[in-house]
Amino acid sequence: MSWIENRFEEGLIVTSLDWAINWGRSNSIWPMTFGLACCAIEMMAAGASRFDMDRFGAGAFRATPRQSDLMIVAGTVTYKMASRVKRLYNQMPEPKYVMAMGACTIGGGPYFKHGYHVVKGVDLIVPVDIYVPGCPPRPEALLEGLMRLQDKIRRQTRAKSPMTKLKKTALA
Amino acid sequence: MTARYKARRLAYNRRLRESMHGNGANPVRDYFHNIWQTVYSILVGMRLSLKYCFAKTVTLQYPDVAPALQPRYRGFHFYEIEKCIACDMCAKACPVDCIYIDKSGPRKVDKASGIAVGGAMTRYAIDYAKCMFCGLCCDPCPTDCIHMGNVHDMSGYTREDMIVEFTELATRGLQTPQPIWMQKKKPAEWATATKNEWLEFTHSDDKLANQTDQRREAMVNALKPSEPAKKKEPATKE
Amino acid sequence: MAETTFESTPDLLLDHDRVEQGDLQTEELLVNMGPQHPSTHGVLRIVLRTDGEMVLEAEPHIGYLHRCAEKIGESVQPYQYIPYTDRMDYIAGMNNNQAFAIAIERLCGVEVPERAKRIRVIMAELNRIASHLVALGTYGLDMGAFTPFTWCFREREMILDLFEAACGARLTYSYITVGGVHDDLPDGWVERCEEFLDFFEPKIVDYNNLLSFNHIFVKRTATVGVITAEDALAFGLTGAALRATGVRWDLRKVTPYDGYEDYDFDIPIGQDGGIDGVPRGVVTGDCWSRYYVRILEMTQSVRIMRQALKRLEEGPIEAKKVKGIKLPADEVYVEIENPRGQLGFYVQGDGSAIPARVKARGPSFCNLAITSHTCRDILLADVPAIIGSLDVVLGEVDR
Amino acid sequence: MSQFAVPWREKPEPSHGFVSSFIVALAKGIYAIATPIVTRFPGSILLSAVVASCFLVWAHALLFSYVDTAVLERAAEVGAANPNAFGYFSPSTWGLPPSVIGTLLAGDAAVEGQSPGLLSYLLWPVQFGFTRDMIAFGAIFAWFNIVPVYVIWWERKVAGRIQSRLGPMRVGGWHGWAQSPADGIKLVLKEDFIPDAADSILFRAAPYFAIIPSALAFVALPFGVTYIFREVDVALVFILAMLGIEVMSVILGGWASNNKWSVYGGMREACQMVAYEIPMGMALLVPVVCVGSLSLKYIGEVQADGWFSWLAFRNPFAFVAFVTYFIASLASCKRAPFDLPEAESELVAGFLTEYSGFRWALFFFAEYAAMFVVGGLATIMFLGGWNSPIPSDWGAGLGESIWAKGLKGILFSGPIWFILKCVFFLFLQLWVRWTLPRIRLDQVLYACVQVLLPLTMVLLFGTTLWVWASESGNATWDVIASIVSKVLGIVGLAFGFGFVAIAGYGFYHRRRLVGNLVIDPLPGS
Amino acid sequence: MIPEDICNLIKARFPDAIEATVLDAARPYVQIKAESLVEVATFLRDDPSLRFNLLRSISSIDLLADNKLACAYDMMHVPTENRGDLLTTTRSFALRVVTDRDDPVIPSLAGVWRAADWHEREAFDLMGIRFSDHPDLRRILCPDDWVGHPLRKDYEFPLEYHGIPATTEYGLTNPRH
Repeated sequence: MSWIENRFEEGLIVTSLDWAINWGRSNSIWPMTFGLACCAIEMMAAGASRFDMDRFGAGAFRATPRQSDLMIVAGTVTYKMASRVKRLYNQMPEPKYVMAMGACTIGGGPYFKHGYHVVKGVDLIVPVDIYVPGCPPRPEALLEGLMRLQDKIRRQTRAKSPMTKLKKTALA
Repeated sequence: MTARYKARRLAYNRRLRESMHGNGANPVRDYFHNIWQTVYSILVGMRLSLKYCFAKTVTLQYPDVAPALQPRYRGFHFYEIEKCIACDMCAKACPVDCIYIDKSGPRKVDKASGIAVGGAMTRYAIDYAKCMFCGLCCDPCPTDCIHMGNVHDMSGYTREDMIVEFTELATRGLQTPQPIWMQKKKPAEWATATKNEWLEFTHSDDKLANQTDQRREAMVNALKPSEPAKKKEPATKE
Repeated sequence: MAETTFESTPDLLLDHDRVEQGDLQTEELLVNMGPQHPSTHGVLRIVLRTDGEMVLEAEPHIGYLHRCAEKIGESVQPYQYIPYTDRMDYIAGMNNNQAFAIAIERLCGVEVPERAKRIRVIMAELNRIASHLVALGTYGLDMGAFTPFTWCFREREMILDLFEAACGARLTYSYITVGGVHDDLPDGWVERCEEFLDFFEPKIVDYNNLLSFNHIFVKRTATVGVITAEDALAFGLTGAALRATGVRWDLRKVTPYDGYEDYDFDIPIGQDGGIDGVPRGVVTGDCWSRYYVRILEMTQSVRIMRQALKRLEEGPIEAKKVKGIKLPADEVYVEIENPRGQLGFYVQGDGSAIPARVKARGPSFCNLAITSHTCRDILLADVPAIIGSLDVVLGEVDR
Repeated sequence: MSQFAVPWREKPEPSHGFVSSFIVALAKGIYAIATPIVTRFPGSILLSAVVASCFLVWAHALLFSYVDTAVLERAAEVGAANPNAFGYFSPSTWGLPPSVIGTLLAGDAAVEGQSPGLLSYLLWPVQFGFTRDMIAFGAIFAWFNIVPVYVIWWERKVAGRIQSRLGPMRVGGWHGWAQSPADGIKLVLKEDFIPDAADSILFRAAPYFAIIPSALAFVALPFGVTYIFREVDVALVFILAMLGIEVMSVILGGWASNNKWSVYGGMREACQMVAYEIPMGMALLVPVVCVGSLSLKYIGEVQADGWFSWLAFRNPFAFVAFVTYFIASLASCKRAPFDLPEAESELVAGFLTEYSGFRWALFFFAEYAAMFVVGGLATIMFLGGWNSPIPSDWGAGLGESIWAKGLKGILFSGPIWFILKCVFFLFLQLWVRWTLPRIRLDQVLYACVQVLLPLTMVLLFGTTLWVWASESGNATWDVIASIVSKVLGIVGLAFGFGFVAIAGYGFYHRRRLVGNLVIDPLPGS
Repeated sequence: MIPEDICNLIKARFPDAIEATVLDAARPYVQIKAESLVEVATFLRDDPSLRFNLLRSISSIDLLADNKLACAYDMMHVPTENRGDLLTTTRSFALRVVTDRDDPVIPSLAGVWRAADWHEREAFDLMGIRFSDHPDLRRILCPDDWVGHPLRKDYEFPLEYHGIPATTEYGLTNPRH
């Protein structure tokens, strides 16, 4: 999306384009089949019959990072796994989002104190868009996090940000 | 072609044939039995899935329909600051040390009103980036002021959001954290349908406005040092 | 129990020398399966050496979910460690709570009240069903069938509702505590549980029709990954993986705990195909047997639960003298029957309230060890079949 | 208070000029009026859109047929020039002038008594083959685009229903009908990604090897007797060839990705496709032997005599060949249970492992379009093509007027029937996919080489004997053949009724099958 | 068969092997010398009256006060003679081997029970006990370049691993925001 990002002034066309693009992106967040621990079971439950993540258009779990938009880091990230998580994140094409699901992923969780082998928060490895606390979070909480992520995506714009304008004038 | 490779190949071929033809001695009968079994079992399975295809679904449409939480559900904490004597029992019971308590002086329950007095509650915070919702903090509380609430869907955009300062919530008249979806100025479309109902369900006595006068006053008082009615010397110490 | 011998059938197809001579020598590939792979059930990494579609060797690498559970065990008090046992085998939290609680009770000599024992049995069996449902569902996923997974989770949600009503959590229960259970059952719980059992029993037929007896599924799993009883014992396999090899071994019968000796139930084992409704082509100890033993165990769990619910009587739910207990300077090793096998806890006390050493013997850890032995000279598609049929939970493997 | 500091600020409404503000106000007004209507009747709107698209296709066919019979045949009778050849340089190929068309139309029953002036001008372009091509091309292109998009949505809904869940519900309102467009927008705007180690030319080319052949297959696929983009004598061979090219794309994509899983996927596909082309082709030869032509139009036309004349019910060999073809076609589309090339639980995503965004969408489009094509082929070769189960000579009494023709197009033959049958086949494919587990590679090849191949050989031989016996003119044989045909037709009917009965059973017991799962909060905590 | 009988059997066969016995506790065990471990284990596995064919667990123990490390072996007998019968009796037993804390070496039992392979790798990884003659003694749970053996009582937690800090202060800024 770099070819369209930050190119235009804010205006009617850009706003409508933003609306359309954000509509498409926010309604088609495909998560990666990427479970680490207990939260992965709740993530599976969220994809199964009772909670049905597919209602939000987010039910197409993709096995490969190339085709997925959202990495739900569901479970404890350990030092041994950390490099893999980072590599998976790098393998995802833009735009990509990360959801930290569960206490362990947000900040080490129950393993914060005595867990010598546990990463104290996945945001030390990859940038996180949305944090969903709980141990593990209910599937409803996961869906709520997904809706907050949709909110976030809907706020994105492809117009020039004031910062780029400032930078340009400063350079000139 | 090494001998080892060949031997493996031979063993594999045998097993393959075995799995294809069954372990019977009559290959012709096995061949047709295999085909018949395949066709028959596929038809049985397809009949079943077609039946379910027209049956009712079990999906609960989460944002539109409030989830049926059980009364014992262990969600985000529900904390009654006016009863808290800051005795640190909950923090000691916590296996992960995620409860932070600060007070400006000793507090104890005033037996007449059932409300704790003494030093101010300067901080009562729970770090939900560590909490594992085991409920062990609620058991030892002598004044029964902390409970597992039933807010379950509280996501945030930053890691700092995960630390809930219950003392600051008390200034807003809240006893349990408020999810983002409740805070929006303009509620989302899906939330309007059942929002009031749901608010009643989860946050029936959250808002300061909804509290009884006595409790509201007590909550505000807990944030600053107070003294019991009978005692004369000031309990506050720095 | 006839032993199937592959040597008994004559070679017909490709064994001819001419075919072998004309075959191409191909390069061997090293393939990493995992840690992120849809069929490795979490963060298991298997390095495969393959020749075309054939897997010559497979070596599992674990530790991607090593959460230091044993270190935590010697840093916190037993009642604080109970929530951590939930997270060890996160699909069968109740059974793990029970194992650790029994270990501490044996160490301290605590007697558990009768009602608490009944409730423990009910919860453990209910969780066994839930755990087997996850195993069946994910095994269907491994085999490429998505529908059984959702059906299994549909029924599992009802069990989770019951758990939530009793203890307030869906997955990490912390319900069975040292000396009893945390809370009494709420009103109406027993009736709901019976309703659920009535609803659930016919559903097993559906799973059988959709998946177990589907011929494609049978052909995918029968005669694949055959484990003999001797191998199973040498590698320390327990649970359904051991029973599928034809050994009728279950700790609930052998060393009964929590009053399992009062209940009347069978121990299903794997058997050769052709009789008792087992499809032809099935061999004792193959993937299908391991899968089907779990289905049969679910019916037995229903049976145990019906008896336990009938015998549930009023009474205390927690032993009195547990509060603030000091662990004696002694050691204990307790094993109970987890859905995945024998879950053991080795606890060593040193006179203080915090144990000196807690060691968990995860059944999945031992069951997984046989992978490299079994995954030899098979097709690539058989690797998920074998791993899935062992039903490992990586939280327990790595602890 | 750090909790829930929302990281964005409310954006001020951007100011526009007068014109743009007016446009925005207009759009908002239309939206305000249209939204309540659309949200009130969304289901009926969607259904009517599907039906209307069928009708549009039918109307095209009707228009062509009308011009053919009312204008061109009569022009040939009176000796006017053949206008169907469209040339650029010769003035004589500008076709019949509108006045001539008007004269010819004046005798037509439909316009008798009124001046065909306007109509003659409207029909003037339709006499040119080029115009017809453009119309048909537009329709087929639209169809080629709509089919994958809505089949994907439909598949998610059907899968959801089979699994006791709902599938997409929220995108666009009613039952998530806008799910696939949203996915499309997202996929198109995804980062264009080519792995460093990949062969970038082949990696780029592979998706087009998939999408172009499956689009080309639509060229020769007859939707109705007059609704064919190009009438090819060997249409069957052409379509099979186009479907065969798709394997190229998979192998190329798998190889060029430079990923081990992709190579596995590509090689599996090569194995599977090369093997299954043979039984598929041989099963399709069975109706070809019955009819004696490779032209799909001709094969469709001979099945016009109602249910019992459909080729699947002509002889027992064709009936089995129909099933065989269906199985082989599943394999050729890489649909479950033959989805080994992209087997998710074994190879991460098979040959698609490294593909993302738009290129991946192209592969997906091609797959779903190919599903439609093989369904259409099954329809034409075995299930009567565009003919309805009612014999078309029952409609002889309706006459030959334009309205009668239209009625016949709905009742007896027409693109509507073709599309409906294709949709049924699509449902069959989805239904199979969400029921069955995946087959292992060696079993796939076993099923092909040791089961389907001998079977289709027997079928081909048997049907040859059957045709030979039928053409001998023996009266006893004719009686036997017609009885067998009736029995087979009744078996087919039984299957159809069984489908309805099972679905009805499921609907009737819908509560008991899945149970009342919501447990209300229990008292006493 | 009670633990004392088993202990007597071992005593009769290997008079020098036994260092200490704890037989009337919740978990009776026999402490034997490291050098005779393999023979005793083979005897326990193969003796027709014992046949401990299931090695349940190997627990490594840190005896910091004595400056020793120990390994506890739990084993069990699973009767396999009449397959298909319901098994209701069993016998179990435990061994313990104590070794020096500074240079902990214990002979490997991977040749006796194959289950010991992974258990010993785990003990090596977490406690640092080296098992001589082990076929493949590598770290199993921690990464290969991990420093120290975490279950030792004097283990110090790492402060960072490959650039990832082990403790974090809140107030960390997310590059996305």
